[in-house]
Amino acid sequence: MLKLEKVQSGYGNILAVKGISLEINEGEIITLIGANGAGKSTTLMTISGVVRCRSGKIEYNDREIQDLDSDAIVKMGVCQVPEGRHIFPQLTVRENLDMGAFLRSDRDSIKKDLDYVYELFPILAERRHQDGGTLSGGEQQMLAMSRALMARPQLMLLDEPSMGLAPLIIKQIFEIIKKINRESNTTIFLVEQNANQALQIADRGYVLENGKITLSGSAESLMANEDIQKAYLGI
Amino acid sequence: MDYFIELLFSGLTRGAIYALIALGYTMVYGIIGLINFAHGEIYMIGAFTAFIVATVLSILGFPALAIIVLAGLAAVVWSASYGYTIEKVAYKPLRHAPRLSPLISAIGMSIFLQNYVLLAQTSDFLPFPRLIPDFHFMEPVAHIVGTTDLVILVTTTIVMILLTLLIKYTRIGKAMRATAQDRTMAMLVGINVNRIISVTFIIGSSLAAIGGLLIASHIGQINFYIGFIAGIKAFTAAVLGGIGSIPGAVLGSVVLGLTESFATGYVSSDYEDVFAFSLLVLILIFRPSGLLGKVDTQKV
Amino acid sequence: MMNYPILKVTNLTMDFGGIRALNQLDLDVNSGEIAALIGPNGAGKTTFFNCVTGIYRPTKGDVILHQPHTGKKIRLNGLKPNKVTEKGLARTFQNIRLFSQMTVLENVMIGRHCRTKAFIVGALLRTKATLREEKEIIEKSHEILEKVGLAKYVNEFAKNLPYGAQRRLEIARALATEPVLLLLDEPAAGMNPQETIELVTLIQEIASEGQAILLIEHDMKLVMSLSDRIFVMDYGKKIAQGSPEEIRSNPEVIKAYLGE
Amino acid sequence: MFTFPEIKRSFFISLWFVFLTFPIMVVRVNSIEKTVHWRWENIFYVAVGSFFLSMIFRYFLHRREMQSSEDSEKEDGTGQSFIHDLLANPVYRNTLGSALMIFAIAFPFLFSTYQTNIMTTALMYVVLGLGLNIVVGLAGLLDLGYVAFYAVGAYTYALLHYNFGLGFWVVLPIGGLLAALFGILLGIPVLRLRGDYLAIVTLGFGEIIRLILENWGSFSQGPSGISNIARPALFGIDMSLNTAIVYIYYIMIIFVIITIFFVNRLQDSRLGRAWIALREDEIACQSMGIDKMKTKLVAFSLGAFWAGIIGVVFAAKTTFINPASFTFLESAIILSIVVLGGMGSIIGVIIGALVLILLPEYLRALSEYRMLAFGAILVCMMVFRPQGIIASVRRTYKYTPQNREEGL
Amino acid sequence: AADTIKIGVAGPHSGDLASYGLPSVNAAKIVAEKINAAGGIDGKMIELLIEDTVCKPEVATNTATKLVSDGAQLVLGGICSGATKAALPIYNNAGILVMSPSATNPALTQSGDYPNFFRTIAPDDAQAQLDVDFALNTLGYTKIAVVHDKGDYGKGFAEFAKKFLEESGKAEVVLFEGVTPGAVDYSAIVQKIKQSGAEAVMFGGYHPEASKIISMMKKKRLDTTFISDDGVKDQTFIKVAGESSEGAYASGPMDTSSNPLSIQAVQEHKDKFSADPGAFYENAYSAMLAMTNAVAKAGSTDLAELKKVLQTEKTDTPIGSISFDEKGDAIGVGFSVYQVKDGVFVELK
Ligand SMILES: Nc1ncnc2c1ncn2[C@@H]1O[C@H](COP(=O)(O)OP(=O)(O)OP(=O)(O)O)[C@@H](O)[C@H]1O
Ligand SMILES: Nc1ncnc2c1ncn2[C@@H]1O[C@H](COP(=O)(O)OP(=O)(O)OP(=O)(O)O)[C@@H](O)[C@H]1O
Ligand SMILES: [Mg+2]
Ligand SMILES: [Mg+2]
Repeated sequence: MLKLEKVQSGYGNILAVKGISLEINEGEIITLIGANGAGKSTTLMTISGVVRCRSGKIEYNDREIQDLDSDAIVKMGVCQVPEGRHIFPQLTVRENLDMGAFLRSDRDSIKKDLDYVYELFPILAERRHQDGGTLSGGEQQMLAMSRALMARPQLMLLDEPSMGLAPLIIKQIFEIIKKINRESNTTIFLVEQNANQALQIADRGYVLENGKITLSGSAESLMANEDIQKAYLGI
Repeated sequence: MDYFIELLFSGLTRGAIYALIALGYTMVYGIIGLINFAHGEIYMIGAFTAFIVATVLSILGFPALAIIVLAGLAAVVWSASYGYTIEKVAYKPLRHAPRLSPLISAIGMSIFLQNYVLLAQTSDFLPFPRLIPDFHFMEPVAHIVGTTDLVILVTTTIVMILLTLLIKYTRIGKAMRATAQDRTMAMLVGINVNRIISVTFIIGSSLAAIGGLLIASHIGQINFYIGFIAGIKAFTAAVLGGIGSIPGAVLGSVVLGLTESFATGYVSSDYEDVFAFSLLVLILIFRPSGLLGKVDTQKV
Repeated sequence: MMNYPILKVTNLTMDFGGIRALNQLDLDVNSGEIAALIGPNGAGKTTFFNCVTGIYRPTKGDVILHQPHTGKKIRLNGLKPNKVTEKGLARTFQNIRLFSQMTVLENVMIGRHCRTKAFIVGALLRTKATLREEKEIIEKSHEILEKVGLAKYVNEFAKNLPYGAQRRLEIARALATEPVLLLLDEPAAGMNPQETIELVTLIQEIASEGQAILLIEHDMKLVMSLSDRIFVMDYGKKIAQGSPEEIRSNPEVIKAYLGE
Repeated sequence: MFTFPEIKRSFFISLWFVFLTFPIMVVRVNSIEKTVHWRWENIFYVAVGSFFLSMIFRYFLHRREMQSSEDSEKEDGTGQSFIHDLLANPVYRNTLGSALMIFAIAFPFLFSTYQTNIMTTALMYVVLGLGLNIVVGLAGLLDLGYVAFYAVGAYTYALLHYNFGLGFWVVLPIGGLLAALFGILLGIPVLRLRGDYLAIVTLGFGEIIRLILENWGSFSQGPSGISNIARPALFGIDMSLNTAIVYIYYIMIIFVIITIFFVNRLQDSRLGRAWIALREDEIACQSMGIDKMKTKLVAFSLGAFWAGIIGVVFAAKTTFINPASFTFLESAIILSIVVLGGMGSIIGVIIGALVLILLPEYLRALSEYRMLAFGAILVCMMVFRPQGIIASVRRTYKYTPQNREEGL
Repeated sequence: AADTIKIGVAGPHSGDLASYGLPSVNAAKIVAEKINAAGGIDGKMIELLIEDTVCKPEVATNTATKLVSDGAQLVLGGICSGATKAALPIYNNAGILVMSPSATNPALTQSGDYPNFFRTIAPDDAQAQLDVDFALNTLGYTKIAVVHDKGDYGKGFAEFAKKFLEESGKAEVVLFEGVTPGAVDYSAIVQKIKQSGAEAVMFGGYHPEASKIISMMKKKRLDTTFISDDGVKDQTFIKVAGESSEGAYASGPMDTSSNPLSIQAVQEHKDKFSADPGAFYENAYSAMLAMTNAVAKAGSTDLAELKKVLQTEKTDTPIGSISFDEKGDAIGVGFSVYQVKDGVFVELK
């Protein structure tokens, strides 16, 4: 479904992603783990077309998308929950959710999805008229997730969704990730610090170290790997 | 009492005039946080285009109504094109530059456009044809509100309402607000940011053009410099009302207009601007983000 | 040494429009202890920090700081943030707020600001006193950087530091103000387990020098292993308080926060 | 570079500009005599001109992007490594400095009075730029009314001289201090405003001052201004016009040196650090114990002080002042000097001032196209050098174990 | 160079006041061309050095030093009194004759500070005197509002008008105010004029504001008489104000419209620039003639020589056959009051 070949990208003079190749199949949950600054977020931004792809190829459903504008890519069903949430601070919770469905026009199914996310995160329903900017860290994270869901994505890119969340919520979030993957057969590309939880729900995983893929394989095999246990699982 | 009402209406008219320009200012500011000093020049160019087209048409012997409509149309089309082009040339390359760079670019653009019109047309004041004939039913109150004044007041009100609705409810309006608040995220929900910004400039410039047409036929003359003075005042008004807010721009303009009018009427026109700016300072001291400006609740 | 309360918060309440983010909160921190403040997202933990440090003005309630070195008891509510810091509260931020265009060293030097006084004249004439002070600032800042293990980055720009290092730098900057009590808002957020472990040792070191600490954290491993006492909040209220064991086994806390 | 699609694009762009400029460039009407004057030839000029300009414009934009992604070794992709290296090395710095010094001293003897005169003006703007740089560049406070303080200084001298016959050197400090006082008086209420709200309030203040000078005739003689202001005295020697001009030139040279010296020291002081931190994050700053108001106020009034000083010099130089010299455009120019030179960078501001002030003078060759070109250059400079001519690479505190001092 | 006579033309050629500076440039060009075409002044060609002052004192001083360094021998200009005052000492120091078409501040000639200064326009006080006498004696008004544009020209005129009105004791000044030039709307001040019950408005300033005010007066159905200075006596005023300008009075140089030279000057401008001349065009044209003529007579550009000629010899110009008094003001310009009738200024005898 998504295929990266020797993709390079970065900011100004910094080359953050140094030619990585990876592959995601329909319906999978793939996780990308790596230390801070490894280039995980940059990878996602490159896929979404926010950071320009300097070289290499990105294929989505057998179409090259590395030179497309981000809105075109979103139209194709690739949707990201960026690191640091990026809530629209002066839009209310409700308006934030509407923005998620920006490219959709089917009113009633939007309404359905709205109820759906409200029931996933009741707190949001409670706060639907509060400005997004004044939500607490965790609330914002939930909002960000929900906003992405409102777009009914085929491929969902999640950048550290568990960051700053309470244990209960983290459990919940991962449940939800599995749920949407199962129910609406949404393919998930998950970037996590919280490696063990990520690997527990993932089918396969890639390990990124300063801009290069150093390891990849099934979730189990990765969890079994000592280096990974030391570096990312804290065992 | 009569005197008061007279002053009230000259204040309102003045306010409405500022508002027509202030709206464009506030929209552009709202979306890219840039004080677009060239906006006044766009208004000026709108006026010139209207002047040229109107004159040509009247020479060709078109009927009055056709002249107004066509001249207005031309003004809008060209001003919008200028706005669009200016953004592409002078601001777009500076999206990721330090905050003040686009500001200087804007000042440069303003100087450039002034002298461009000065050279291509003339330095002299040109008599602007009175496109709007006096309505007869206005005669009894003509000493208070002229026909043009009325037209300006009405237009401003309508424009404000339409804009507010546009921003609040339409897709494009929402997209504008989203882009204004977080460009990256706007991209990630599928908004074509560049297009939205262009659209904003086009709308803002079109308003300036309408302003150019109406105001020019109100004061009956134009020259290459009218944009600068009006621009500064309009910007002041926009800030006064809370920059970025559509109703704010209008409210600010009206408040400013009334202040100046009453200052002139009851104190002295020598100091009308002193009053205007002092009011600005005062209001901002007590409401740091303008009359209707959103007090930004930044979470710590 | 015997422990006495250095921070005493009574009946603290904070309203945002309709929302009551803090609801009659009582809380006290003793000298030399590590206390933790936990609770679900949106419970009001960060708001608590903001109210105590003067960034928000609480609707009701008192915040009293007891300065050991002067022995004074100072009421902090109503003071400006910079005054509060002068009196001896220093904090880090949940979403990092470093001076990204400044070097690591300079960031810490800013922390020294409220403990030094050179001004225009000093700056222009470079008096002996000023030079001595500048020297002292740099020395002290570097010490602190060594303590938190950032010495190797000393001349880097803050923005180019890896995330974990940035969190450490926030701590260093706060320490530079010589606080009576150090407030940490989710210091481990976004760190991987490896970095978290290093962070734990760092916090222990700092505490071992008698520095009192109050920290907000969602990582239970960290909280349980570090803290002497834990306060639990939910919907702006304190729902429990006690030793890690007590908290771990407190049914209400489990229901509201930990999960079984 | 000049591939076919490029050319095609430029072609369409030139078509677009033909359309854009049509009414203004081609048509010219006389609404009284009802005559239209078509200037078709202009279409041709516009087409050809815009075609090549767009080629060049986009070529340079392209270059700019390449640059920013190439020069990898530096912190932030701002070119100019050469100049910085040059200045980094004390040996070069000193040689360069002394060379400049000699040139500056020799200047009046090498060039005409006119050259000396405009160079003096440029030097005045160098100091103004450096002053505003404290406010905008270091403390990050956008001030669009800087000219007000300049006016305060100028009128202080003009009036004190006119009414009490006080001399230049006596008034110099008074003017500076008075301006600083105004800075504080304005600052206390408005400095808590954020970003562009501050900008517009200062703009308003600038206008207020000008309007008062214009309208309060009994105090300031209104628009007709104050004439016959004495030039700076030198032990009562009365000088010919030309010597006087040269004398003021040297005074300015000294002022520039002093200012550079002071601004430098401010930058590297505890205060300077606080300003830069404040510019980056106010909340974090306060939480680090920095008094926001006080710090801003100092920056603001220091900036005003320098404006006041130069105001006095200005009055003495032109020997005549009226409110026309203190319009918003003046503030805009000074701000442009700071930004275009490179915010926070002293050399940048100096170059910026020399460019922006000397440019219009040297553009006189273009006669009526002078300001047109000026505006265009302003835009291009910003587009192609967004960081300014010399992007400020701040002198940071480097820590080196053995010599525990701040160095370079 | 010896074989050319360099004449500097200094004035605002850009910025807000450009519309008062550029017409003089055109005048200079036209006159220079004519003379050069006719073989120059005893063989010497005229070379124009056109320099912008933006009407800012500091720029004006730079311009002055530049013109001096470039070897200008005569200067046409100083459009604004302020900038002119700032520059004059520099010209004087270099012994250069300066003649302004529009700087009306009395001090320029009367203070005696500027021996090298001449002008082809009447100083504010003279005009004010004329207009005041006209308003009081001819029209017999007793309540007069004095309005100005806050500029050095307009306010100067207005202050003298006020002074003379009060001294005369015949009329009271019911209003004395300045309007902001370039403002988008003047209805407030017009309402105030109405409120003041003035029989006449005496306006000091230039035609743009004048036409705005007068048309606004008509809009507000107010037919107070409008009297103004020769910054307003300009065809543009009538063009812009249209029928509102009917009946308005303005003072200006005598019998120009009937003067063949004046008609010719205007025609030349139309031929060359395919547009009507702007403000002070005729004054500038006259100044050029006066200066060049003086040079021809004196056979040199030495200041003393030129002054002698200018003070003794008369020159035929569009504004009349003029010479100059020892202070530098033009004699024989003869000022008279005009009234707008059927879209043209008609001189009132
Ligand atoms: N906006 C930016 N400008 C310049 N450099 C950046 C920017 N964002 C990231 N970088 C750099 O790119 C590299 C990769 O950053 P990235 O955020 O992709 O890493 P990451 O794996 O997402 O780290 P984290 O776990 O902290 O999210 C880092 O060295 C970082 O300093
Ligand atoms: N400036 C504000 N305006 C309005 N509501 C606010 C504001 N700041 C915080 N709140 C509300 O107060 C509540 C507490 O927020 P706070 O940030 O303290 O939660 P928290 O305990 O820090 O959560 P987290 O652990 O996710 O950071 C939240 O519901 C939030 O919506
Ligand atoms: Mg990341
Ligand atoms: Mg929090």
